[in-house]
Amino acid sequence: MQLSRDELVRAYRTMRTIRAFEDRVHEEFSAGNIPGFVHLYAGEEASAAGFCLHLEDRDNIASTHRGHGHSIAKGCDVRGMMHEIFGRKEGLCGGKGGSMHIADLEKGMMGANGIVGGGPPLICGAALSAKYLKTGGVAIAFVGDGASNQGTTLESYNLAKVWNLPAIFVVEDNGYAESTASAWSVGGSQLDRAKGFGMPGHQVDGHDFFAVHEVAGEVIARARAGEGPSLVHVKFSRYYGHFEGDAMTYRASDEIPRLRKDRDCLELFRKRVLEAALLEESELDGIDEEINSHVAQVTDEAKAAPMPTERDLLTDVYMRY
Amino acid sequence: MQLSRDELVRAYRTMRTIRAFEDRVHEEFSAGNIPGFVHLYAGEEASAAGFCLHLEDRDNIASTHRGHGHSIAKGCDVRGMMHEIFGRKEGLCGGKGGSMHIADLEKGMMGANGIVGGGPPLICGAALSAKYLKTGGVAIAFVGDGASNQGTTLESYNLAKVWNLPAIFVVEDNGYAESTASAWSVGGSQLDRAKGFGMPGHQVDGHDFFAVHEVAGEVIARARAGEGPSLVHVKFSRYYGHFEGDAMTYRASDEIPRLRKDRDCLELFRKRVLEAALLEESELDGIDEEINSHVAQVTDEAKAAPMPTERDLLTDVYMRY
Amino acid sequence: MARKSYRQAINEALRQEMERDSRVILMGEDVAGGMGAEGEDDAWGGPLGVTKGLMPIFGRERVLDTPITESAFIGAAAGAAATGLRPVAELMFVDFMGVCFDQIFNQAAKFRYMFGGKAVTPLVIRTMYGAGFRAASQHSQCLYPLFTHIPGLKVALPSNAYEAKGLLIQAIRDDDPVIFFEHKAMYDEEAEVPDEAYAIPFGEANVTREGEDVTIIAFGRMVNLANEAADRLAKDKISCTVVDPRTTSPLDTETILETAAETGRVVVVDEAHPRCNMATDVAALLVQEAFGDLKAPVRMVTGPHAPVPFSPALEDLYIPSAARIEAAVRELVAGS
Amino acid sequence: MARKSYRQAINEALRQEMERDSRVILMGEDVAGGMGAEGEDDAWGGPLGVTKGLMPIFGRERVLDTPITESAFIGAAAGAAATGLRPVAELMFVDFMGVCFDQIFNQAAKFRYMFGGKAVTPLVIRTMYGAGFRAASQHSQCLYPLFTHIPGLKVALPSNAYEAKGLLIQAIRDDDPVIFFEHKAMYDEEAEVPDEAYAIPFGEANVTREGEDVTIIAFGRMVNLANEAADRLAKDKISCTVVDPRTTSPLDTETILETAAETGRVVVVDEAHPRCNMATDVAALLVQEAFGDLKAPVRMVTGPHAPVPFSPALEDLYIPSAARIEAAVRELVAGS
Ligand SMILES: Cc1ncc(C[n+]2csc(CCOP(=O)(O)OP(=O)(O)O)c2C)c(N)n1
Ligand SMILES: Cc1ncc(C[n+]2csc(CCOP(=O)(O)OP(=O)(O)O)c2C)c(N)n1
Ligand SMILES: [Mg+2]
Ligand SMILES: [Mg+2]
Repeated sequence: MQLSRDELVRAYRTMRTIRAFEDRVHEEFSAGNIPGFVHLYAGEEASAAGFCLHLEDRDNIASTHRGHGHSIAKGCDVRGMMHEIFGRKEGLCGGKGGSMHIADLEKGMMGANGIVGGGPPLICGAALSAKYLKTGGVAIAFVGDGASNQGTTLESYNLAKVWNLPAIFVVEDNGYAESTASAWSVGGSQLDRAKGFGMPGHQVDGHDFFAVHEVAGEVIARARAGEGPSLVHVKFSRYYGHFEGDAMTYRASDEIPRLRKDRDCLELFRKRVLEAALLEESELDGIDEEINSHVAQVTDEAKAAPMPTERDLLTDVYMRY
Repeated sequence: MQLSRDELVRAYRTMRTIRAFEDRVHEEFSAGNIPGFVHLYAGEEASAAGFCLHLEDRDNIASTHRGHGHSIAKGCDVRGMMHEIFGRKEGLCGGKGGSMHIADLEKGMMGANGIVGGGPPLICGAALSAKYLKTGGVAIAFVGDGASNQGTTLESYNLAKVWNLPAIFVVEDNGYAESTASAWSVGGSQLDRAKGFGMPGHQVDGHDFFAVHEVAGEVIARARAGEGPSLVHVKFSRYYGHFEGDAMTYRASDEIPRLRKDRDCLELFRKRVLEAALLEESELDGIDEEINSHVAQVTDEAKAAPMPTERDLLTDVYMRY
Repeated sequence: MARKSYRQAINEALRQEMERDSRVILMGEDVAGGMGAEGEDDAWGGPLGVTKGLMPIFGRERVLDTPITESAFIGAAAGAAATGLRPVAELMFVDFMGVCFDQIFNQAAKFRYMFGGKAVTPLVIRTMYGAGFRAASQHSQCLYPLFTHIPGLKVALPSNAYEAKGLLIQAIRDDDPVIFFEHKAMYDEEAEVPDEAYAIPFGEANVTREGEDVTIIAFGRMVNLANEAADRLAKDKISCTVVDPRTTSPLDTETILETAAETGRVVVVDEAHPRCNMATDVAALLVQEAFGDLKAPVRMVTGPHAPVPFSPALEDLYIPSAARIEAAVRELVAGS
Repeated sequence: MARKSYRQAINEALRQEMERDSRVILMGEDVAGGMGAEGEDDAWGGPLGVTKGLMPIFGRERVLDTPITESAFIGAAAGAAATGLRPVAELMFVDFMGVCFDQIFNQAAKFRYMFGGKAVTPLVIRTMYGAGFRAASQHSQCLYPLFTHIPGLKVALPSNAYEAKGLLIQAIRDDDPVIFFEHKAMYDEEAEVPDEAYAIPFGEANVTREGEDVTIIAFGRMVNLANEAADRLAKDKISCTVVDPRTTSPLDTETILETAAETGRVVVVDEAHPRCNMATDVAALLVQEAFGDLKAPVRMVTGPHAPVPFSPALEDLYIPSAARIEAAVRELVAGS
């Protein structure tokens, strides 16, 4: 699939924004400025970008505890996200959700999720809405390799198949669930599981934006055409710990440096578009600079922004009670 | 696998006992003598018998809401079972469990289960005990086709595989979950699912005791040898409604008469052993008679037996509180 | 106005709301039935026939049978609710909550708060509860206290056919997730039920009778036992107020406090297990907010701290009875 | 006797019981960590390091990492308990109960009753609860009221390191299923903890101080806030009894009733949401069983009927504080 210049720029911007965002959050967490459980997506950008580039607001996604990348790729406001992660009143969720619950339903982002396997059932529902209301939309559940063993995920495969829903399950296999290797925790294989539930399955190198984008296009087109669900097994890695604070003693010591050097999705993207003379280096550098300074700016703003107050504590529990 | 004369007799007795038991329970329910939800196993006897003939008390099974057959095949006392179904004090569970909760842990029968998909996790535990305590035992979860879609079942496949447990999952596919056809509710196939979780899978005609017994022997031997879990997809049918009282309007009107005539497991067994001159007709008829009268006797006893009393209401909640 | 059963009332509420609003859909195991089978369509209409007849009217697009996969389809209902539909999902027995509670209490219930007020989740979960059916430990529980504990959920417990229709219509029109509890032993009980659609607001208790001596606050099916007890007591000139709170969340604390103050003596009747249940909830409310009005201990009549037994002989002893309610009232009256 | 943290106390209890009884095994997600990975073994020891160091001693046969599959492994623990082992399973956060509650409340909890007394299920489920960690709505709940509601389960809530060790040892030796709640904000808190193994019996409250004016009954981490409040109140010559029931099921109703009778004024402190929680449970007990002894309303200090917010600014307002307990006590004293 040949991407237009605009699309290439959008893809790169998305991935760069995620990277810059995560690197900055990492810094701020290390400095003790962000509390709680924070899970970073750095290294995995090509998956969120590769899928979401095909999507519109009518399409829904459900994310995981590692939700910043999906949120950014699906169009959530970066400023609102950073405010949220700092627990500020102007955060995307008014400071009530934090990193693990970033959501923007108007953008079709149905939420990061603190429950492993929480998203796939919801996505069956969003896909059902799309089908019933004939919006032409699709719905995508991103799940980790660890989440791929959760019953809620497996049930959802079957429901999506049986109901013939425009749903897609993206198993983002970054090699680990916390400190547990997916090579150990997943009996069988993701592709065989897809077959086991009667869905087409695809495997793709998640460091390669173009590969992801291509497969994503196929399964999304299939879903839009009413031909039902698919599963995509994306293989790649995460650069940071499971959550911020994880010392990652379970990983070989050279694993990350090697990956950053050889398999970084942003580097691979740059190389490819520069070699093919599709974009200019200066353009890419300009994007980097712009994004870095935007992220810096929203971070500074967030840190200075007001917290919610007692008046916010008990609002938003119900529409009406 | 060639069965001894004794084994053949045991197999036939088991199946006949189940049939006689279920037919009588059906009668008693229809006459309004048994309350509650009662699910009958008639038509499916070859599965319980085919598997349990290989088992000893150290081996554990977990059953379903449709548990009478498994209970009988695993050696539960028929008198105690009938008392239980009538809610009598001398019932196998003191009248507290009823049809849906018949259990006898000393016999390795870990319980019928009112929760669809309730058994497979428990069986992972029994298999873990066997492995850890080196008893040489295996553990078998019987699940229906409906239950094969439940997340708890699917998770258990993976856990059994990853922990390399001596566990076996028997999907008893009687064509329906309540009124819903398995042809519709199961996306993909049971065999492909086994593969999806890295287990060997087998499919077998559940009307044919010998076929079930053969496959059961293989997967049980494999589990005992420490080679891990397997899945067996048993295909057959049930003669009565989902539960007693079900009018079965969802079934083609000739489905059951046809099955009873052509594919009855007891008839097929008789035919086979008579043709092969392994047992005598008079012997089989004698068994039938003996069993029928035994079932009649325990039923009469149960109907006349005392109920539990107020003193029993609050016992057995805890070991100590 | 015609007499209709609890079952009919619920069926009618579903039908009328589905007629009114095309975004209302049903889903659950065998809510129509017969999927993929060769026999009749609409073969079941739920295990006790409550949804029977709806599929032929609204089609399989709006009456969706599901595999046995509660997490996936209850979660799907939540997800559909958050994206424009108004699903009514059937959790066949509330006892099955254990395989799907996450989608209810961590997802549907919390969307709105976690997302800073930006989600609307008009989800209804209909579910059967209660003892008396000889259905044993895993098919007879109440469990509404667990749902009542969870912020973000609303919980309705209709005590008769009239209430069932009105409360279910409100549940469907409500923009928050509602867990709608149907007592399985009541489906054949009849009451006068208007043919037209009507909604009974949540959080407004129904005072089924007013008396002077004792206030009985009862939930769900227990309301009927409370009224029965009150009838018998009336013969001995003991007059009772009986309050049916209708919903446990929101709870009409005002009516409870008022009616408690009027008599000064309160019996709370809750079929659920006794620990952290609605009886404790109401008794605690009273001792915190109406202490000065109480003339006597609050008496709680509940199920015991034991699973529900199968044997009819035991189950009959297990369930709170009109006689036990009556005894509690007499004790209060005698004590003062 | 040495000072040890709550974390160390729990770790020590596990180690000593595993040494004592080879049937005691652990299982859970990353309770050791590093399965299948190339780096260090025992890489995690749980997300907050509570089980760290046990795998190197006991091996992977006894410290079993699991896939993320709570229904399967919590159910496996129940099944193993019913067949001869004494498993201690870790449900990392109690908030995850929604994906595995069935195996706990319908299986493990009910085996014994449903099977007519023939099952023994010595299962322990260790789980983290509570707010204060900026972990937001799905990682900060208390939820012990839900488990307390269920007959067949026992529920322990250790309030400090000493209690944690003794109660966990009891839990492991206990022949019934026990849900053991560890407050995530307490792992670094230290207390004097004996080196040798000791069991604290269930259902026996600990009276941490005796006073004359008000009885404070508090659960889990709230015991410490209650003591803090009592310290401050003592300066104003308001003397409090503080009761730590230690287990909510069984509940030491005797000590609660006795200490309540002594002062006639009671504050109950429960971090959980206010509806059908332990505060209501105790308040209801008092108004039913100790009505005559009460001189004033029972005051309940609890979390609000709202999910736990992420923002530190909100979460600090959310959690019951020593100041709120103090205020409740003062109000009671002033009112009488
Ligand atoms: C139901 C549930 N179980 C356990 C956890 C704790 N937990 C959070 S993230 C995680 C690992 C998830 O691994 P994976 O799905 O591979 O996603 P990744 O972190 O690698 O992106 C675990 C065990 C949880 N949040 N929810
Ligand atoms: C978790 C759960 N969901 C639903 C039910 C209600 N139910 C009882 S049996 C049954 C059908 C089971 O079908 P299958 O597994 O094929 O077993 P069969 O009845 O055919 O033997 C259903 C839906 C239940 N008991 N538990
Ligand atoms: Mg992962
Ligand atoms: Mg079936």
